[in-house]
Amino acid sequence: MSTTASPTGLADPDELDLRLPVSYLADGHSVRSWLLTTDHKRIAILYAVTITLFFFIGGAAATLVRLELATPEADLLRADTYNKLFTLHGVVMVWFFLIPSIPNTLGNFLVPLMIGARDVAFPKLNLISWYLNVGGGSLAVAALLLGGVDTGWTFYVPYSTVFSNTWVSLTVLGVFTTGFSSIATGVNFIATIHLLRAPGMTWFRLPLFVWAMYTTSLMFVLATPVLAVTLLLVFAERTFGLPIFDPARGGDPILFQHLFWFYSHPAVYIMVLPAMGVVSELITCFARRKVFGYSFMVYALVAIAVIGFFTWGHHMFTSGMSPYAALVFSFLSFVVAVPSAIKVFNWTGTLYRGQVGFESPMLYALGFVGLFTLGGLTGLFLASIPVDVHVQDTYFVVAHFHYIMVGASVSAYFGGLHFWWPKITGRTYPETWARFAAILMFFGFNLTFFPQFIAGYLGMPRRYHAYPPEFQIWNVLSSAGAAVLAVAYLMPLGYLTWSLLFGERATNNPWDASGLEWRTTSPPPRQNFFGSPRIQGGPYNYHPEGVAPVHDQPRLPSRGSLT
Amino acid sequence: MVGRLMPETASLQALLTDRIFIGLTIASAVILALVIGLILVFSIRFRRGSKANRHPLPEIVSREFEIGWTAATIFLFVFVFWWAASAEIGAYSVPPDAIEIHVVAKQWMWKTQASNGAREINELHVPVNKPVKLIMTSQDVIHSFFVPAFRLKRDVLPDQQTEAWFQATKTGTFHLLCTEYCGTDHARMLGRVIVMEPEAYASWLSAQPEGDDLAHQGERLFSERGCAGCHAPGSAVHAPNLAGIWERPVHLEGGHFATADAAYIRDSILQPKRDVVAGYAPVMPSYAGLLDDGEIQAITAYIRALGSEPVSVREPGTPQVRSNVPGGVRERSPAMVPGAPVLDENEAGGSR
Amino acid sequence: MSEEAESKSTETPGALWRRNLWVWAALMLLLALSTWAAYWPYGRIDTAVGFGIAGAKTALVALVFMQLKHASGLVRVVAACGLFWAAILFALTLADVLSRMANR
Amino acid sequence: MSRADVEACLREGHPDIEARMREPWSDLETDHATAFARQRDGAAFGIWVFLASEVLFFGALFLTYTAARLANQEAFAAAGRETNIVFGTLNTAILLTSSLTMAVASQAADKGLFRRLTLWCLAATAVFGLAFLVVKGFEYREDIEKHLVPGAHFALSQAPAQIFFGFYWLVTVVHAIHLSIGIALVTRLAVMGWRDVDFLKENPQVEVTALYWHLVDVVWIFLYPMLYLPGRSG
Repeated sequence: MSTTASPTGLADPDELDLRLPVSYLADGHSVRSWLLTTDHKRIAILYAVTITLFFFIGGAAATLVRLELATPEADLLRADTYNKLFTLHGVVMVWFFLIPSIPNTLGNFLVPLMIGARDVAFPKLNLISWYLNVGGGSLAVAALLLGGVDTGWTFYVPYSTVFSNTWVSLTVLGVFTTGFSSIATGVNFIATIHLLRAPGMTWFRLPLFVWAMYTTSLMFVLATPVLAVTLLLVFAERTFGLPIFDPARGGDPILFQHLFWFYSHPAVYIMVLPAMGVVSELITCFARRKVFGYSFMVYALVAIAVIGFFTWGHHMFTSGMSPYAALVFSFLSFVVAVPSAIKVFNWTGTLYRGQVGFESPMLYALGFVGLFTLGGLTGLFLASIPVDVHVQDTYFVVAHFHYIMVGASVSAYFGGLHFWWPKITGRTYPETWARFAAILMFFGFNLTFFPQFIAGYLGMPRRYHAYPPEFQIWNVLSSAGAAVLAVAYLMPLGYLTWSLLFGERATNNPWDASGLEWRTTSPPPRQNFFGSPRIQGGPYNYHPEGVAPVHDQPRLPSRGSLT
Repeated sequence: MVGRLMPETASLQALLTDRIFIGLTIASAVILALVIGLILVFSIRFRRGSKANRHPLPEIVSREFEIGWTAATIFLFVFVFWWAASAEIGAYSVPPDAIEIHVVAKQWMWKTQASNGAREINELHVPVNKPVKLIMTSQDVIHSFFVPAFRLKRDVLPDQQTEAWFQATKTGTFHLLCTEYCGTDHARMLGRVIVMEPEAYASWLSAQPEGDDLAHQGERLFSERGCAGCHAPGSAVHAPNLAGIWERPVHLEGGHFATADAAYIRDSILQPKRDVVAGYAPVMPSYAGLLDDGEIQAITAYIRALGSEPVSVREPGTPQVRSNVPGGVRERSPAMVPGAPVLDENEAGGSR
Repeated sequence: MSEEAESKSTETPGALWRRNLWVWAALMLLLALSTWAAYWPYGRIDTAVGFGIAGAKTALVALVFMQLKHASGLVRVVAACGLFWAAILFALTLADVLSRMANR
Repeated sequence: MSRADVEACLREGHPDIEARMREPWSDLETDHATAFARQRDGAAFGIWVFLASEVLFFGALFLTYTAARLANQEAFAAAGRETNIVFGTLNTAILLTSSLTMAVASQAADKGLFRRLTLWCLAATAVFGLAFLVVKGFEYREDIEKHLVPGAHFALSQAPAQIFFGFYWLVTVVHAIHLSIGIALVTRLAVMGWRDVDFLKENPQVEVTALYWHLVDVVWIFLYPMLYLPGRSG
């Protein structure tokens, strides 16, 4: 991004923030100054802390699940315990880690910085959103401590309404609450991006990450209320006996599935669109190139966000849904794969004739592209009705959505976390460790989830704590991979904590990246910028138009002299 | 123990599904290899500081590439859709000569019953190379009937009927699994499908304990539960005659028609006031809660047995009551226990 | 927000009332009509009329009371988005529900 | 809203415009008048986005109703006959009238010239809202006496009628909660406006509250034919 401003407006990228105004981190040290903050950056940190907590709660449940599955017999856990664990894993990971992960941490931190704003449009609402998220999460964890829930994260009726005698209502209430947190975040981002862009920051000069957050917010706002209603109906049926879905009284359980998946399919895009945004930033920075086909990338994001709402029925091909509706949904599911394919090709094209470096964020980003491609391609299997009929509710589906939601999204989250870590904390982390963790995560992930495709096609159903013995080989491989993956996830926790305490001070723009967020100090001050940014060019200005990127080019634009 | 990479292929649908699956796998492998290959080549060739040529791209390349690969992916995806959808449409229509099997799922077992009354728990015997139609319902939550070797899966819903059909092409014993999470013992809700040669099937069938066939059970229920009190000819109550209505249009109050199929009969039993036959008063009480799903299936089978041509109705009377409890069937089949030995095929013929 | 509103900035409370009262009168009329229409012996037509009138009332409230008539293009797009996505939800779900009912 | 007005106020040395600026709008690099106008636009835009979200919320509820009604038309007609159309129609009229007073209050506050009118209209809106809840309370009492609560002692024989009343209770309670929030917001505005002479003038909170109030009204406009009109002719 080329910018000019008043002479004091932009921080010198190499200057440490020693004599500049106080950073947002130093702006108050009391607990109160954190818990009542309206600073989008501090709220991002609050989110980061809570989602890390939830990530390890969900991860612990997953570990026990994988341990149990190492043998075909039920020898570690009882059936009910297992059922509660996979439910806990799903509920916590989906609603309290994945959905808020990138939008509420990186998004909260970066969207105002990237568009040159002081804060999000409604700072108090932003804080309320965090409290709603924590409140919802507390209810869900309370349900866990009181004895757990065993419905699966999908809460299918009539099991969840009539037959389960676990803490369904409390959990549902927790998810319902956190839904409003999502809506608040969505409203906030949409208003921020529409109304608070800096002068000159036109729509087609926005970094792709901001576009990704914008489209994600659309889905937050338009999909989440439907989930809220669906869960409210489950809650009402369980608690007050209002029989909306009760099949014994003429209700339709398939209707529940429609409503549930109207939210939960777009929810997958809520998880992966932000990841796409992050990866677009990383790949351009470390390939030192303008992104290949910027406008196509934007249209693809918007297309995914819109078409993503039309495809939920492919979760229901075996449910007894009308076969005609199934055909329509199948077709639409194929259509939504097209923009995803465009994005993959464009990321690949961005590398062409670049100056590709392999710092840790780039390793995560390249890993993302591979995992997302495999995850996306297996999505085609699930859109084809005959194949889907066979693999529905088997480990094939489990592997597929983990490739997208964990392989792709979590890789991107870690990549983004490493990339912006110097900006967020003002510290650097040990690069060798980071690269090692990135590579370990990639291989651990593939070892965990690739065998599940095979087990799934062989017919191993999901949510089984004991299984026919011929599936054991694949489960052993998967459990071994999970152990590797667990180590890979714990490593960043270790070295990033170390970096917080002992890491070197980061410069303002350690990657020579072009985004506006790098034009302020690391960490930024409460007001984000010194002076007012004015934007005069498009994003990813890594090399002048029509000129090949050269090895040491990037230093020039970041000084703010090149426009 | 080295696992197989493909499941057993034992039905017509399995062949079709595998063909699509393999086609998709090859296409995916090619695309994945292309993407990963390009990433590797670009990353290495254009690594930072390498001597590779980095002249700017001609402007035209970018646009034509975008349009080119967008068009290519659209074409590929539409082709796969067409392929998969046409396979699926072909599988919709059940062959008319299919054997009908009723399946009732409950937490956590499968109950199957052939139309001649042979009942099984967690097992299903079928002949090879004969289409088999499953008419399924659940007594509690949603289950899903899954036979991996047949590539067959269909959810089983409470208070609704779903149907599926298959034609086995191989004899043998195959897994029957529940794939819709249904509570504590979901993973124990296993069964076996035993596909036999037609002769072996016939002898197995004849070796089954004498059981009422469904229609006879239905006939008995018809009088025991008081249906006959109104619906029998000559009854004092003005109620529609049920003989010969099967699968024929019924003229309803309000001017529309319904077809007297299983769903209609079920609705008429449970919600009699919903679709009243033209010319009759809505006096029938609902039998919801009084008849379970198995009983409704039996009554449906009886009405079906009364034929689809208007004929004179048989005299109502209590048919001879026979035991319909199959002897010696264990509550749960051995297939439920992982690692339990699977019966040999020849043994399966007469093991019961 | 818009020039029209600015030009009216000198209007009296009377003008303000007059601008809104006719809408209220129309709403009341529609309410009465809808109640009356529910007793017509035409079955489904009654239902259609009932929801048609609800749509008309909504249009009045949205356009005049909520000032959508004078709102910026952006706000109109937002309102249209809400309706469009609700339409997706209805159309695709009912496509399944209705075709299942027809097949029964 | 109108930037000219705000500028006029500024010229007259209006003291409070700066006090009303909020983060991050106060930091916009323009003059106060423009920044304030953008802050107002932002508030209105934000509430509209939220309302779009609410459309989906109630849309999903209405869809549940539609699907259940299509599958169980007679039971829904029979159940619809049991609701009290007098209370329902009265409440619809009350709510429509409250929308009128709310709209007048909002438009008057926009102009910033008719403080007393705004205050009276706000108070009237809150009173109409309360009246609605009172009527609804009487209706609930009657429903309970008539055993229209789904469960063992439900009054109607057809099972799907219980779905109708399941929906009835759920959606009216959800609507009442929305309305109660609206009453609280309107009352707050009225009290603040009564205490502080300049509070209501051009305050975006009035428009935001009004938009929310109208949405709650629109929801009821649809609930009326859904809950009170089915089966009246039969």
